[in-house]
Amino acid sequence: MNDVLDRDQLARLVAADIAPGSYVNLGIGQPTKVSDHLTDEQGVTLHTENGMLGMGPAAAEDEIDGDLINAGKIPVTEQAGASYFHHADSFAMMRGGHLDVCVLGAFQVSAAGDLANWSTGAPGAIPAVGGAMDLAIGAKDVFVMMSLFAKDGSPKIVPELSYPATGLGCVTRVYTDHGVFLIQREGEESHVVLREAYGLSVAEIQERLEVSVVDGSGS
Amino acid sequence: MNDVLDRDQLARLVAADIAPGSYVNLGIGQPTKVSDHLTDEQGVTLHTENGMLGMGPAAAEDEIDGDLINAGKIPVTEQAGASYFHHADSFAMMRGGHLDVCVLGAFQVSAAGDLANWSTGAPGAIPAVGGAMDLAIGAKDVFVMMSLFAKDGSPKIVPELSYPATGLGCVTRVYTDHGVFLIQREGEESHVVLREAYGLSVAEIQERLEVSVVDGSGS
Amino acid sequence: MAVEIAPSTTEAVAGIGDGATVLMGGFGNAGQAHELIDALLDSGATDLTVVSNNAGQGDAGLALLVKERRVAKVICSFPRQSDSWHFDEAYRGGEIELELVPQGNLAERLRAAGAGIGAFFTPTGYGTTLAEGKETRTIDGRNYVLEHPLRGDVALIKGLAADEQGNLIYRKTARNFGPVMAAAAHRTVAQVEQILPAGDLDPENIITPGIYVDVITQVSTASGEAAQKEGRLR
Amino acid sequence: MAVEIAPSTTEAVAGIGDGATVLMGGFGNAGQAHELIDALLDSGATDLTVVSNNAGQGDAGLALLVKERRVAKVICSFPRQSDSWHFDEAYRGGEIELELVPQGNLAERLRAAGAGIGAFFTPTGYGTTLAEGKETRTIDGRNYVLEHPLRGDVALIKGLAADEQGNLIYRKTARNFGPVMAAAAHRTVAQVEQILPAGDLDPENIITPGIYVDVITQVSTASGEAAQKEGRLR
Repeated sequence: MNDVLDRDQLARLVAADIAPGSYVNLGIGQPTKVSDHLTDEQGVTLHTENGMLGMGPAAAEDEIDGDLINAGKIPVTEQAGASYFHHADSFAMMRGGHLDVCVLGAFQVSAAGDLANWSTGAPGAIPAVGGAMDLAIGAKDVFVMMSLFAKDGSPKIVPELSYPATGLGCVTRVYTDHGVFLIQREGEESHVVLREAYGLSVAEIQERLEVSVVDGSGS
Repeated sequence: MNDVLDRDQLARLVAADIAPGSYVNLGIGQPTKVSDHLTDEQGVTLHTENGMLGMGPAAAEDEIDGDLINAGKIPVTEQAGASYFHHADSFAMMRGGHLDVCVLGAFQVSAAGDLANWSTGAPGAIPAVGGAMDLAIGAKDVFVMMSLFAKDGSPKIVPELSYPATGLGCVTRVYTDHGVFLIQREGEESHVVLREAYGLSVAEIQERLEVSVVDGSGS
Repeated sequence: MAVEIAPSTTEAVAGIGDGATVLMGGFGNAGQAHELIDALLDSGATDLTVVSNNAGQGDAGLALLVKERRVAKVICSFPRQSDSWHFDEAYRGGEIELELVPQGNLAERLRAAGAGIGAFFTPTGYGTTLAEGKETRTIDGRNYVLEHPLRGDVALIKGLAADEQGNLIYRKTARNFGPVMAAAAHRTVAQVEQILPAGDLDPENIITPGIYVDVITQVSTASGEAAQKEGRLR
Repeated sequence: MAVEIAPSTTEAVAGIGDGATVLMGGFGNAGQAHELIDALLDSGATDLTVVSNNAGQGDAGLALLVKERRVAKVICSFPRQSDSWHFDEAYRGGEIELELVPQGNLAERLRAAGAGIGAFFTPTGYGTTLAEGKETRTIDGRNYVLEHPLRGDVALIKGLAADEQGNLIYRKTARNFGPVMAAAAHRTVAQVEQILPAGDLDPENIITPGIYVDVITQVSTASGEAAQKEGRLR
């Protein structure tokens, strides 16, 4: 059996699945690592929702410029062919479905592709949403990167979200330590297909999820 | 009694009524003449809805540039401090109420400030609206320039439009050969005030209009 | 996806099928992609819906498409012009459908299509025959009409220059509908005077980011000459 | 009306009354009009509604306005940050009202205010707690929430340079909310690194036309230094 995927391997898998020439937004946190595995040949253009296409890697010490930051407020760099635009234009670009892929972290994803990643719903917590809800509906494909199980062992791919929703029916793939789940919608129905299992067998994963999983490893 | 105002005098009156520093859109036809009477000291900035602020006079023969035209498709020039923008931004500027004054021609204006200037409603005519409806609601003040009476002698300031409307309750002043009419709205009511009469007495004008006119010449 | 550099206008417009909705940039002649429209004429595509400010002028471009009865419907603000004889004839003969849209609503409906807005309330046209049958609403004392997005299968636009990533700049009032149409169409084809290496356009001054552009092709027109004269292009 | 050139930030923000709705540009520190906000702090204006992406960071600007309980309500997308302690305390104490808006809806609501749009249907937030109680509609099979414009009495923004007509350019990702806030506010105050003669900014590259700007004032910050280093400003 394959070992579980570590974060770096997962980032590599996501990067390999991004079609050449794609326009991509990488969410804050784990998804940021995907950029380390994108090759020059892929010619991927990175979008940051605070107003830029053609974002380059994080700025080195001597490149830091307070006016050139990403959505996580980290100083970044500019690539040849970059462009700047204002916030309304930037979110119009996402909402209008022009980006090919968004990669996001999550607390939970439902079998129908509903996403929860903005709030734990804990009473007393100060809510903050940022661009999470815009990103959730902001690309042709929305990829999630997360562990398949929470620290308490409960699965994070669920029949129905128990955390507050960020967006409904928006996730198309979930990249987890135990493998990549494709969420395939046909009309009102959706199927969760596991591309290949890591660390656990497909049967073991099925046993621990309340969502029925189609074994896609042969296809 | 004053003589009737000719078109040039009317254009001069309108120009004199435009506050210094105003942003102004001059409609096609008669309103274009207003620009001849704007002084440098007034510092008025002209908008053309096809995407420009800071429009200068019509282009001289050797200045003609096919990429620099006004809304009437006439080659124009660019003034220092001009800016270009796309059509959605240009009409957002109008609709958002940022222009101070629009000056338009008209077939009819109602006592409530309704404007008819885009269609005679003649059967079989090919309709064309252009920016007329956007201009009608596109400024803090909408000034109309027209003759007070049609060729058949019928008044063009009317209780209710008989021509198809371009916009409702939008006109604030009507500059005519017989004087300037202010349309003053208070809640649901509106009053038509004649600032000064030309060519006819206030009483004669009142007699020929079906709209009641307040004599504002003393105020 | 990465922008395609087409070697000719013929190849640039290849694949526009019968029945397509085509967004055509331009206001009068400024910014009109004349050479792309000519190539569309040659391509034989028919039964088109054309979205454009005008409905063709003289005996060129869109007017010829209309003359040949290849346009089933025009969505525009100002079809009637001194030289719109081909449209006039088709319209009077009942051989072309016309959807008349106030110019600002036309621009905003295109913008909505590109921006993922489902519908919007606009004050323009309220109380007029062009709003008949449309939903209305009073919001904060002002009256509005509900308008819906206007999407295209393809947009044919004209820019001044592109870089190899499809980023576009325009020239003066020829910018007009180009940027909103580029975002509103599934596939955007732009003719430009020059195609520059990536990095040659200042990122601060790009008007249409390459994400909205699918095909670029180089066509020389008077716009390029004028830009060279003023030093804006080399 | 013609733009006013204020000799100091104090004079630039004069007249902002108690109870005003203030739009504050910036995303993080980029594009934030720190010096204008400091002047607002000194002005004593209170009972403010602030529209901004964040709700104040550290012990500066908006955070100090919040600390002094001069802000009655914040409309923002992301109040909670590692250094938002003054907001956190006011919020937990029930001393500040919070309207949480997804970032793109915030930008689009500001854009709608400037563009004369009465309301718009957006897909963002549909089916979430942030859309509770709001009108929804399915259009062409997609679900939308109706959102309304967000207007300001005044906007405090930061540009890179202005000309004497109030035309503005920005720098890199510091552009962010500036252009939409300038159009959404009744009165727009911009701090810029340099004020240039009319004609010194290329008409093709102006981001915010002067029609949206009421007051400009010159303030030197690191942005100006960086722009000089790269040759964008003299």
